[in-house]
This record gives sequence, structure tokens and C-alpha cells, in this order.
Amino acid sequence: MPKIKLNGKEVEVAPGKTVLQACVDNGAFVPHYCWHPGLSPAGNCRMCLVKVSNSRKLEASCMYPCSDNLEVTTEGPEVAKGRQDVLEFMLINHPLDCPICDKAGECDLQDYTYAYRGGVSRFRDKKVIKHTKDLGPNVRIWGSRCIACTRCVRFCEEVAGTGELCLVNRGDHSVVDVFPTIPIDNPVSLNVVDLCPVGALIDRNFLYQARVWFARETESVCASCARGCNVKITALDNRIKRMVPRVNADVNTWWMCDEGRLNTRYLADDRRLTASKGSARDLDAAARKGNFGIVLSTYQTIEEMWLVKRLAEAWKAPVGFLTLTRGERKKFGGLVIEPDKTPNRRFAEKLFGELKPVPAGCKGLFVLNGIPELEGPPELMAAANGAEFLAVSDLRKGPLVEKAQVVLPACAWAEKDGTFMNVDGRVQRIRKAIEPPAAVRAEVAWLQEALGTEPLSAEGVFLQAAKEVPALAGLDYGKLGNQGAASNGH
Amino acid sequence: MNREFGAETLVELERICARYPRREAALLPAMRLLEREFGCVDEPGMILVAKLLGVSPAHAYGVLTFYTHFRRSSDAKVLLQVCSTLPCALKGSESLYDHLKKITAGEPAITLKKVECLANCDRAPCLQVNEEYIDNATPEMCDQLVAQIRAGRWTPPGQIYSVPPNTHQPVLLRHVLEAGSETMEHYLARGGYKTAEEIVKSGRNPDEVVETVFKSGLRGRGGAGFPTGQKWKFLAKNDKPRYLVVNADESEPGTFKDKLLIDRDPHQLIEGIIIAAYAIRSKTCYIYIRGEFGIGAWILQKAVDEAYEKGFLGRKVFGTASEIDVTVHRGGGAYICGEETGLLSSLEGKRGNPKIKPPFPAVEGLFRSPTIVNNVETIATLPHILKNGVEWFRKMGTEKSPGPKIFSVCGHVHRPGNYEVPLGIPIKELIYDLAGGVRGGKKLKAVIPGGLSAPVFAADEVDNGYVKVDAATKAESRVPITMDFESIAGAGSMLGSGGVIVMDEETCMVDALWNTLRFYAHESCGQCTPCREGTGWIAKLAGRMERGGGRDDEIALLDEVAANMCGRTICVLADAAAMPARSFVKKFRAEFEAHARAKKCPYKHGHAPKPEPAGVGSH
Amino acid sequence: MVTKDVLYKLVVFLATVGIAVGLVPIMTIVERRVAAFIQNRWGPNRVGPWGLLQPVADGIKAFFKEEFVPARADRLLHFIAPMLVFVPPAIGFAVIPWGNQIGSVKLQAVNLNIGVLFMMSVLSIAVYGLAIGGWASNNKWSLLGGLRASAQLISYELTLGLAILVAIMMAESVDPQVIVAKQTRGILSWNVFGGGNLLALPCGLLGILLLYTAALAENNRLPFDLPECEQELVGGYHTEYSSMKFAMFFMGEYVAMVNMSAIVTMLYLGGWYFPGITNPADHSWLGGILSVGVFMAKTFAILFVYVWIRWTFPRFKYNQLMNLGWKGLLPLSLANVALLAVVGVFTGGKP
Amino acid sequence: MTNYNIGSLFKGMFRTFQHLVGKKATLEYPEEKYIPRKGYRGEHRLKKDEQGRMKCVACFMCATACPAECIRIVAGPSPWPDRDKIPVSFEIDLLKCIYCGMCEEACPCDAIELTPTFTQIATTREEKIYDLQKLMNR
Repeated sequence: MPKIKLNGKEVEVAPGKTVLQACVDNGAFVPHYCWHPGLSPAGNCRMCLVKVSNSRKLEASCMYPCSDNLEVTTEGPEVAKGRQDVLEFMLINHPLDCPICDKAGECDLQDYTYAYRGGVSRFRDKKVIKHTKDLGPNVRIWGSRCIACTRCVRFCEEVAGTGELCLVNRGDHSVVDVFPTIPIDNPVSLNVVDLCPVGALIDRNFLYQARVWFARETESVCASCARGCNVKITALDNRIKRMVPRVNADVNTWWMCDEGRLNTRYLADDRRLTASKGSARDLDAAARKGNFGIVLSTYQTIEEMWLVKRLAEAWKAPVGFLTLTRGERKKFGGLVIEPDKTPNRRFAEKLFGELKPVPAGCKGLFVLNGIPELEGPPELMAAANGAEFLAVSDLRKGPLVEKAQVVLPACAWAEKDGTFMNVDGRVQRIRKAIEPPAAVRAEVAWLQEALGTEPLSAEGVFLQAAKEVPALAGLDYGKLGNQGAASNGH
Repeated sequence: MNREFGAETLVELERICARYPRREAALLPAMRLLEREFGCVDEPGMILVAKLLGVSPAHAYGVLTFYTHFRRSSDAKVLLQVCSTLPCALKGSESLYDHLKKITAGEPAITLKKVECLANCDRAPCLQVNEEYIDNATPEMCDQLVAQIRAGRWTPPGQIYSVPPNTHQPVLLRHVLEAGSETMEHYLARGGYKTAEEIVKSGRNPDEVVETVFKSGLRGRGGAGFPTGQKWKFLAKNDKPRYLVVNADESEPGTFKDKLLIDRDPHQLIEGIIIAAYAIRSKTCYIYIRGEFGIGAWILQKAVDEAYEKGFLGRKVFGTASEIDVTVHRGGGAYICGEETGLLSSLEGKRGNPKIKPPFPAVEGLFRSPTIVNNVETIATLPHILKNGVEWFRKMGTEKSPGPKIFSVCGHVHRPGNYEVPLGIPIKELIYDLAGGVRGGKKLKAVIPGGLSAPVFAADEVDNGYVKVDAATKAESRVPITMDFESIAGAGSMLGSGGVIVMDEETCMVDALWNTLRFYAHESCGQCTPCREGTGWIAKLAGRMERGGGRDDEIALLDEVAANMCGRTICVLADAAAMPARSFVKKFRAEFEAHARAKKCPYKHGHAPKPEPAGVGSH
Repeated sequence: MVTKDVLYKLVVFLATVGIAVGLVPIMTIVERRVAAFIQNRWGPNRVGPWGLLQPVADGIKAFFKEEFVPARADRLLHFIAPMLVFVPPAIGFAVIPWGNQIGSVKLQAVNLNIGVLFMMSVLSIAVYGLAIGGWASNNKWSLLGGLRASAQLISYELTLGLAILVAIMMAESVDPQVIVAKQTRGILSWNVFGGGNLLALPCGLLGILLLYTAALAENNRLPFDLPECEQELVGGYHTEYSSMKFAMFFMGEYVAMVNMSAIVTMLYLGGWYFPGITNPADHSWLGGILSVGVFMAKTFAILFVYVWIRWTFPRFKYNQLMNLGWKGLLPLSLANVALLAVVGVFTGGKP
Repeated sequence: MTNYNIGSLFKGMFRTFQHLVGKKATLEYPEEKYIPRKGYRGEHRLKKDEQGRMKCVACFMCATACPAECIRIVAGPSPWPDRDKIPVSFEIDLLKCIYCGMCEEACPCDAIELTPTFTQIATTREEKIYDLQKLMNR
């Protein structure tokens, strides 16, 4: 374990680590563009210059190996001057169109420029203009903004494995591009937008949608598959504008898939169910007449499932399940896309044992379906047709809802608080990012109403469940934090 | 449209691929195949080779756009490339280009391009027609050429090699002018391959050879001047294959010695390769030759093939158990591939981006294995050292810079050309005595002593020596400059690859700098920010000054920006661009000020005004 | 003759009341215009020529506004309070000599020989109006305002009385006619200048100053308008009053101001006398009208000073008000009386 | 004892008297029109370029700078090649606006400006929310 002196403080570094990693691990700020913990180092942006005792000039810390007794200085006038100069070069051909750049507000180039440089440019000549075009269905490039850090190129090669991107031309004409006839269209393509330290690569779905400083960000978890990638939801005017991944080494590392990111449109669907019919008490009254069945989707949160379980016990009703499986398991670096397209199947199995099919032949049926893309599968329709009484909670209007005597509109995952257990048995929190439509109440509220218990928040329900469900023993929202926690017995 | 190779070509491609440990390394040769088969490298062609080599088409596209020498689908049948770099520009290539532009306008069979240095500086201005060189081009020759092309009966004139008379006894260049010197027979007849054969057959410990070279004090002839033996000793000792790479990417403007060695005496190089490979225990050698040297590559390949036939290369070298495989790898036209790590990247089938050192190539180089990269001249010197002994070698040159060295003298001198002289001769002797001084009876103004990237000397320094300040006494004295590594470094410049560019009193130094910086802006690989943006910036600054749009305070800005580029990048191309800029500003500041004051160039010269630097708007 | 005298008296009385009440609207427009001018504004100038009909408009507005009594208020007292504020100062005009006599008719509604005492007693009643108004409103701020008003009025009544006493001592009479008559011997015979005795000059000057200061406080005028200070008490005792009842409070204040100005004129500034304009011996119609004019001019000048002071000084704090009243003005006025007494002794009891 | 400072009382009286006879600052508005000084900050307008197109590029700098948060922009792609982004909708709520002029100052394209127009008549709240059309045609 080499020991280095970082800004006069002695720190021990794991062997093989670079100076930049040592700085990052020990909290010394070193600005950088091309270096990313999830990608191989390139050492080309020259922003991470630091002073090391082995060299007279400044060295790029991202490629500099730590050796014993190395003295590293990340501050001071010499280092600041180096960063200033590199920034000056970077801004030579970078257009100053921050006002119309969607990256503004979360742009590293902007931040470092504010940190290290005044607003004056000494460059009086013509800038090099590079292409602006769509690189694929989701990604657009503003070539002039590109600082050729090659993060995106390395991502496509090393993580996505598809290598659609390349750096073309050389010198100050270097710019990221795709092969003329092959657009970037892989399942994780939008990560290049997050990786881009400037506004060169832009998510076409987010294009001109919001200035980020007006938007509100909520830390949550993606519900589009059983992986449960940690995400940040950006919302403005009660609309989800985009989702970006949060780093969680145990779940998704730095990445998330495009499908998950873009699976938000149903929230603002025209067919969204907004009005209720009847009440939870009506449901309870009908259920207590006996011969009642419950259909539960594995999209529901842990809290909701637990309440449904209590209802099933109270009503002595069998519980059948709605699930959704599609495609194959795909792995991209530290990211796995699961075929199970519902976020909480694992917990359903822990709570109910093996998942049973939709109960047939019940006189009354209560369907709790939160799966956005699942609309009345045949076995469910058959069971519903045979039932005299039908209560439905769903996101969207459909044949089932038309038939139902009691309709309780569902909240989408971004509109409520709760928890999911991912495929590895990790319990993670989802948080309310936007308000549900006016008349829509959270499921936990009306499920408790049906139970006739004192209404608790999702957190309160979770605490109750944690007392009784062994898989959740010892957990609470505080312990879950924003990275989640592994469940017991996993 | 889909492109498919014929069966024969596919076999050839497989043979090429087999020469590299990774298939994708054959990308550049595969593109040469595309050029040969389909006349150009286009999108369907790239998809084809990408599929065959197992890389993504985007990778192939990125690599193609990095290099300038491949024929694009937009290029016409005849490609006219006019060298516009300083040595040619000093001889009026700009007006030649303008003339050509006029006479080829609207001619569908001709594509006219301005290119950077073609390593033919002694016969400037020079242009390349497809693969052929045309020396000392004049407007009349151009008229004739274009007329011939129009008539469809163009025959390549062939290059005339000449070496000016030299009072010193040449070693490497001794036989280059003899007829058939490039053939195996000629080389064997003059006792070639004997030294290599003796060493290989003797079964000597290779370390002894290394020691001999180390003791000889041979220093790299490519530019940095690093002791060759020392470099060999740095080789990492592991069980990975070792590679020998011969740097034949002679692209430093003002240097044209390797081209002569390759074209006229390839076997001398191959013998050196056998010795070097034996010494460093390498079984594989790649000769990375400039893309522009199409004919050179052909000659070299022929020589290699002959050596294989004779059994000097291949499985059983000289009948022993030694193995040496030599592959001629042709580049694609990029100055940066002359930098050793850039060369290795290019050789791996990637963009020629230099890599960060450490690790040095001797530890982790080509295909992540220990690699030695040596210049052509360095390798070609080896047989002579081992044949004649260390004592013989050290008798020539100085204590720290022993041996003979080829200096390429070009620009405004009477007799431009390659001069092989012992290191350490006075610069005055080289310029005035050997090269005959400034032509036309004009006065000397400036000399760039070691290729375009070396800081410039003013005439006064050349004539009267540089000012040396004694560290202890602060006393100033004039020390004459001699052509060796130490003296030139002491004078604030560098010997580099030995390309001496001479400028007479009528040369506008601002224009010369602009030309220089344009070259670097065009050749920067675009990896590191300070170089990518800085080379373009200082080129534009110098261009604006030359055109009269500069301001007084921008002279200091030019110097400062150049200073900011130094030492901040992976390779030294940024420094190579910055050093001339800083030295020009330092030594000829008055000319810059005159430009700013007059708001135009005060010199009357043959260079037509150019609207934009060549590095901008092309590609 | 009795009939004729009665007729005359009736005319004079009606004129007196008319002037007293009629001055109120004039004062409102004067106050607002002067206030505007001091603040570099124009003030109300849209109704009638130069805005002169503004008071009429205000009056009509006040008259037609909704009459509102708060719930659980004491309706009777709520009704009486504004009258108690308005009527006493109006009655006080009865004993004020508005001018010299015309023929045998003195221009004074009631010729009381204890006129000054009458006036003081009548004026003191107004405080009940404020206290009752505050109490009757069933509003704590109103009550506080009323209480403040009573405390303030009682405090400053002492100074007021002692300042009046100075004039009485100089005139040696409490008959307004006598007091004025004694000041018709040239300008120096005015009580403000010592009533003809130059040794009493300081007493006269101090007397009018004390009287005027006390008058400001008595009339709840700035800088002593604490009973209705908006910042603390919303509107003070009249918060819960609207329409004509509010107008009565409002007018009562102005009537009291006019009354107080008339008293100051009468006691210290020679009443209707001004050398060269009025001649005490001239009992002609012209002389009478001129004397009324002089009196009115002096009264207006003092009224103007009211307004002027209002827009110049900030409000006192309550403790400052009490400090000034009890620790400043009261000892000073006592000393003034004592000084005048000493002067009187030394000058043989006669000024 | 409190310092009553009689002298300054009279000084104050003198000062107010000066104002009493001094020049009046107010105008008799409907008859006498107010001519705003240069740089007066009245209601907003969006400028056009030489070709009659809006200059605004929907950068939201005005909305960002606005302390009253009265500017609401929805951006969209531009139909013209010389810019990327234009406002699809641009609304200023003049009831919220405090006429500070920060929007004008923040604008990098010189596209928004505060005109000298200071009379605004509206009978509903909606009328006071100026949209793109209204702001352009001012």
C-alpha cells in the first residue's frame, strides 16, 4: 500500500490506484472531464492537472500512478493557473451558448469556468463550427460544444459494447460522430448524455423541456424492471421531464437503460383514470359477503402488498397475481436489464410464497393493477366476467374499469411514497416526485380505509410490516436511506 | 450499395491479418486494399473492412478521418497534392498552388489538395501526383502535366535522387547514388548482411550486442536523441513478446534523410533490423512507413521479400533457430504518427493518438508488450557500428554525440540536400561551406536547426555564436554553434531530426511562423485540450498578424498562449508548436510589431495572401 | 326696543353658530390643500373651482354612508358620544366677541361676565365625548384611544387653565368684553406683549406659547394626536364610527380648533382690535365688519399654524407627552403665573 | 430631562414652509401627460430582428433573473437555421411584475425590453398576462 502525501496530509492508497482516484477517495477536489470511474482513463482533457513531487511540470492526475512518498498538491496558484489555462483553451472553440444549452446548470465546463476563470475571452478569431445533428433516435449532438473527452466513445465501446460512436477528424476539428449510416441505438444509449460533461450530447426527449434549475429533482427508483435502478426524477410543472441514474454500486453502478428512462409517458396519458366510483368501504362491505378473490400486480409497493395481505386475511380471499415478463436478461457493465418488468415481484414471493394465478370462479373480485402496459389479460377478463361484483384499481381506463362497480384510481410509482424489493432482495425507497391527478388518492390510504384501521403514512405502514414480515425485520425508512438496504434472509 | 472483396483479396487480407497479433491492427492495410480494389475508401467499404476485422464501422470511420492520405469517394482519378509546408513555401509553393488551382478549375479528372510536408524539401516546391513525386515543380511543368492528364496520357516521370558533394566521407549514404543500390545483389556485392549473419550465427549473448551499441554512444536519430543502447536496456523483462518498431514515418518538415535511405538502400536498414531484433530478443519487427511514401513502401516491401527469399528473415534466419518477422506497415498521412506512442496507436489500427508515458513503450508498448521504437537512420547505423567497432564510431563526432549524422539542409541555400557529416561540425560550415550559403547572394536571416519544431536561430547567432551566460560570474561570452545535441541545446534550440531550414533576408518571419503553426494546427491529433485548441489558436493569431489584422498586445498573447501549451499535454506536439512560436516572437519581435503597425505584411514575397489557415475548413 | 335687541341677538347668535360650523368645511379643505402644498402636491382640486367644493362632496358622501354600530355596543352612548364632542365647542362660541359693537349691539352672542370661565367649563365636556365614544364602541383599541384622550385632556387642561389665568390676571377680569377692551390701546396692550406692562412681556409670550401648546393637546392635534394614532390604535376612539357620527367627531375636532383659535385671539392677540384698522370707538357698520374681519384673520392665522405644525412634527410617544405635560408645561405655567404675580406686585397691581 | 431643542422645531417649521410655497411635484394627470425619462421601465415588449422574426431564443435568462417570477416560457425547436431554440409560448404576468428591468438586463439577445408605456388598462386578470403575440406586437 503506497503512502502518498496529499496536500501535506499523509494518506494510504490501494496499490494500482491513480493520483486522481486517491484525491477523489480522500476528498481532495480535482476537476476533471474525461475521467469517469466507470470507464477506462483517457488522460486527454488535461483538466485534472496537479503538482506532483516527481515532476517539474503539472501532471494529469487521472493517469499518474501513486508511488510511495509521492507528494501531491491539488491547490495553490500554480495548479489553479494550469486549470485556468486549460479552461481557456477549452473555451476557444466552445460556443458560449449556455443560455440555450440544455446542459446549462449542471455543466462541468460551466461550473469550472465559474470556479477558475473570469468572463473574458482573449480569442478574437473565428471559431470552428462543427456539426449539429441527430446521432440516433434519442441522442442529438452539438459538435461545436464537444470537448472531445471521448467519455461517450469509451462508454459505447466498453459498456454498451456496440461502439456506435467515434471521434472523427483531428486537431480542433475533432468531434464525436456516428458512422454515417449507423445511428446510435442501443438499450443504454442515453447514458452518453449523462456522461457528456458539456452540452454536446443532449437527450432528444429532454430537448428544450426544462432549464434544470427550475426543475425539481427527486431521488427515487426506476420501476420498469426488477433491477430497481436508482434514479433521480426531474419534474417541472408536475410533469416528469426525464430520469437520470444515481450511482449505486450494488444495483446499477452508474448507468440505467433507455427503456426505464423513457417509460414515463403513461403518467400524462389521456386515458389516465382520474375519477373514482364507490369507495373502499363499499369494497369492504362487498368482500365480507364471502367468496371473494383478490388480484394483485407485482407493481405494487411493499406497503400496499402488506395491506392487501391483511385484507385477504380479513376477507379470507385467495390472492392471484398479475406479472409481466418480457425479453431477456441483458448485461451492460455493471447494469443488468431484467426480463421481469415489474419492480416488486421478489417481495410478493417473500410475502405470499409462490405466486398463484388469477383466482377463478369468485363471486366478487378486487383487481389491483399498477402495471402500466398490462390491460386485462384474458384469464383476468374471464374471471372478471364470471364475477358479480368487481372492484378495480388501475392507472388507465379500460374494459375492466368499465365493468367495475367500484373504481379506485391508482397512483403511478412516481406519485407516491413506498418501497420496492429488487431482484436481489434489496429494499429501496421510491419517493413522490409529482402530485397525482386531483381526485387520486394513494393506495395505502384507501387500503387502510378498507381495512378500517387508523390511517398511517407509507412509512408507518412499512414499520408495521417490518414488525411482522421477517424479510423486512429491522428495516425502516431511515435505514433504507437513498441507497436502499439488503433485506434479511436474502 | 455493398462492397465485397474478391477471393484473392480476402486471402491477401487474411495474410496481412496474420502478421499482427490482433486483427484490428490490419485496419490501415485493409483500407489500402479498399483503395486498390475500389479506388477509394467509402462508407460501404468501411463497413466491409469493419466486418472483416471485427471492429465497429464507427471505429473504422474515426480512424479513416484521422488520416489524410486515404482516397475518399469525392477524390477524382488524379490526385494533385501540393506541399505547402515551410520548406516548400519558402520556394514559392503557394503561388504554384494558386497557379494549379487556376489551370485545373473545372477539371473533373483532377482533385487538387494542399498537403503538409512530403519530405522532399531539397527539391521544393514539390507536388505528388497520386503516388509519384514531382521535384522542383514550376508553373510550366504544371501546365504540361495538366495538359497530359487532360489528354489522358500521363506517365510518371520518376524521381531523380541526388546527393550534393560532401567533403566528409559518408557512411550511410555512401552507395545511395549508385545504380541498383536498392537491390539485394548490389547490397550483397558490397559485403552486405555479413555483419548480421556473423552476429546471428555466432550465437552471442544478445546483451553483448546491446552493450556494444550502448558503448558506442549511438543516440537516436529521430529527434529526441536518446541513447539507443540505454533505451534497449530499459526493456521490461517479462514473458510477453517483444516488438521492434522502425519509425520510418519521416514527417518532420525539413527532414528527408530516411526517405533517401529507404528508397536507395533498403537492405542496409533490413540488416540493421536483423541486428537490433537479435539484440533485443524480438521476433517481430514492424516498419511503420509514411503513407505518402507509396513508392518507398513498395521498394521496402520488395527488399523485405528478397530477404525472406534469401532466408535472412523469417523462421530460420541465416539457417539458425532465430526468428525475425518483418512487416512493412504503411501509415495514412499523419505527422503525429512519427511520435513513438502515436505510431504505436496507429500500428494497433487505431487513431494515431499518443499515449501517456509512463508506461514507456519499452515497458508497455505495442499490443501492451515491451517495444523498442527506433528511427530508420538509427537502425541503419547499426551494421556499421558492429562491423567497424565502437572505436571507429566514437572517432567521429563529439564525446557525447558520437558518430555520423545525416543533416537535411533545405530552404534558401545554393545546394540543398542530405549531408552526412560527423556530429559536432560548426553550423557555419554546414550552411556556408557544404550547402554553399544563401543563394542569390542574399544575406542570411534565420536558421531552423532541427526540423520545423526546433526553435529558430537568428543569423547573428549562426554567424557569431550564441550568447552564453556563465552561471557563476554572470559574464557573457559568444560560443559558436556546432551541430551536435549539446551545443544546439545550449543555444536554446534542439538538433531534432537534423532538418536544417535556412531563410534569407527577404523571408517574412511572421509568414514563416504562420506557415509553421498552420502545420501543427493541421497535424494535432486533437486529444489533449491545450494542443487541440492551442495550435489552432496560435495559428489563427499568427495568420491574422501576417494579414495585418494583429494588434500590438497580441504579440505577447501569442507568446503567452504558446507558453501555456508547453508541458500540459500527453505528447510533445504542443511544445513542438509552441517552441517555434515563442522563439520567433523572441528573436523577431520587431517584425511582428511592424506588421501590427503597418496593418499589412511589409515584405514583398512570392507568397500569395491566403484567406484562412490551411488547417481550418479542410478535412 | 326689546324686540329689536332680541332680533339683533338672534342674528348675532345665528351668525356665530353659522361661522363656527361653517368654518369646519373650510378648515377641511384648507387642511388638505396646505398639507398637499407642504408635501409638494396639489391636493384636492377637482371638485368645483380650485377644489373648493370638495367639502360639499365629502359632506354628501358622509351623509349617505352606511351607519354602522358594532354588535354588543352600547347603542345609547354610541349615539351620544359624537354629540358630546361636537356640541360643547360649538356652545363655547357663544361668549366669544367676534367684533366691536355695531351701534349698541355687541357682536357677541351672549355677553356673560364670566365668559372665560364658562368657556373653560364647556370645553372640558368634550373629553366625555371621547371617553364615552371609546367605551361605547366595544372595541379595545377604541377604549384605549378614549382613555388616552381623557388622560391627555385632563393633563393638559391644567396648563391650559393656567395659561388662560395669565391673560385673566393681565386683564383683571373674566369678562371677554373687558379682556378685549383692555387690549385695544395699541399693539403693546395686547396680552401677548404683557398687556401694556413691558415687564410682563415674557409672561405674555410664554403664556401664549403654553396656551397654544396645551390647545394642540386639547384638540388631539399633532404632535399630540395620540388618542387616534393609527399605528397603534387603528383609529382610536372613533374606529367604530361611520357616516355622520364619524363626521360629528370630525367636525367636533375642527370646531374645537376654531374655538381654541378664537380663544387665543381673544385672550392674547387683542381680539378684534388691530391698530389702524379698527377703532374701538367706531360703532359704525363698517367698523363692525372690519373688526369681525380682523378677528377672523387672526383666528385663521392661528388655525393655519395648527395645520403647519401638523405637517412638520412627528407624533410624541405617550410617555413623552405626559413628561412634557406634567414635568415641563405645568411647572412652567405655574412659574409664569407666579412671575406675573410678582410683576403685578411690583408694578402696583396694575399692568 | 428630555432635550426639547426648541431651535430645531423652528427650523423644521421653516423647512415645511419652504415646501408650502415651493414648486409642486405632481402632475394634473389626465390633462397633463407624463413623459417618461429615458430608460423608464414600463410594460414589456419582445423585439424583432430585421426580418421581423422574434429575437428571443428562449434561453430563460429573463425568467431566471426575474425576482417576481412572473415570466413563463415554453421552448421549442426553431424553424430557422440560424438558431436552435425559440419560445413556443412566452407569458409575462404584469400583475406580478415589479418592473425592475432585470429581464432586460439578463437578456443575452437584446430581445426583451421595457417600454416607456406605463398606462395599462385591463378589466380582468387574464388581460394582464401578456402572451407572445401581445408582447411581439407592442
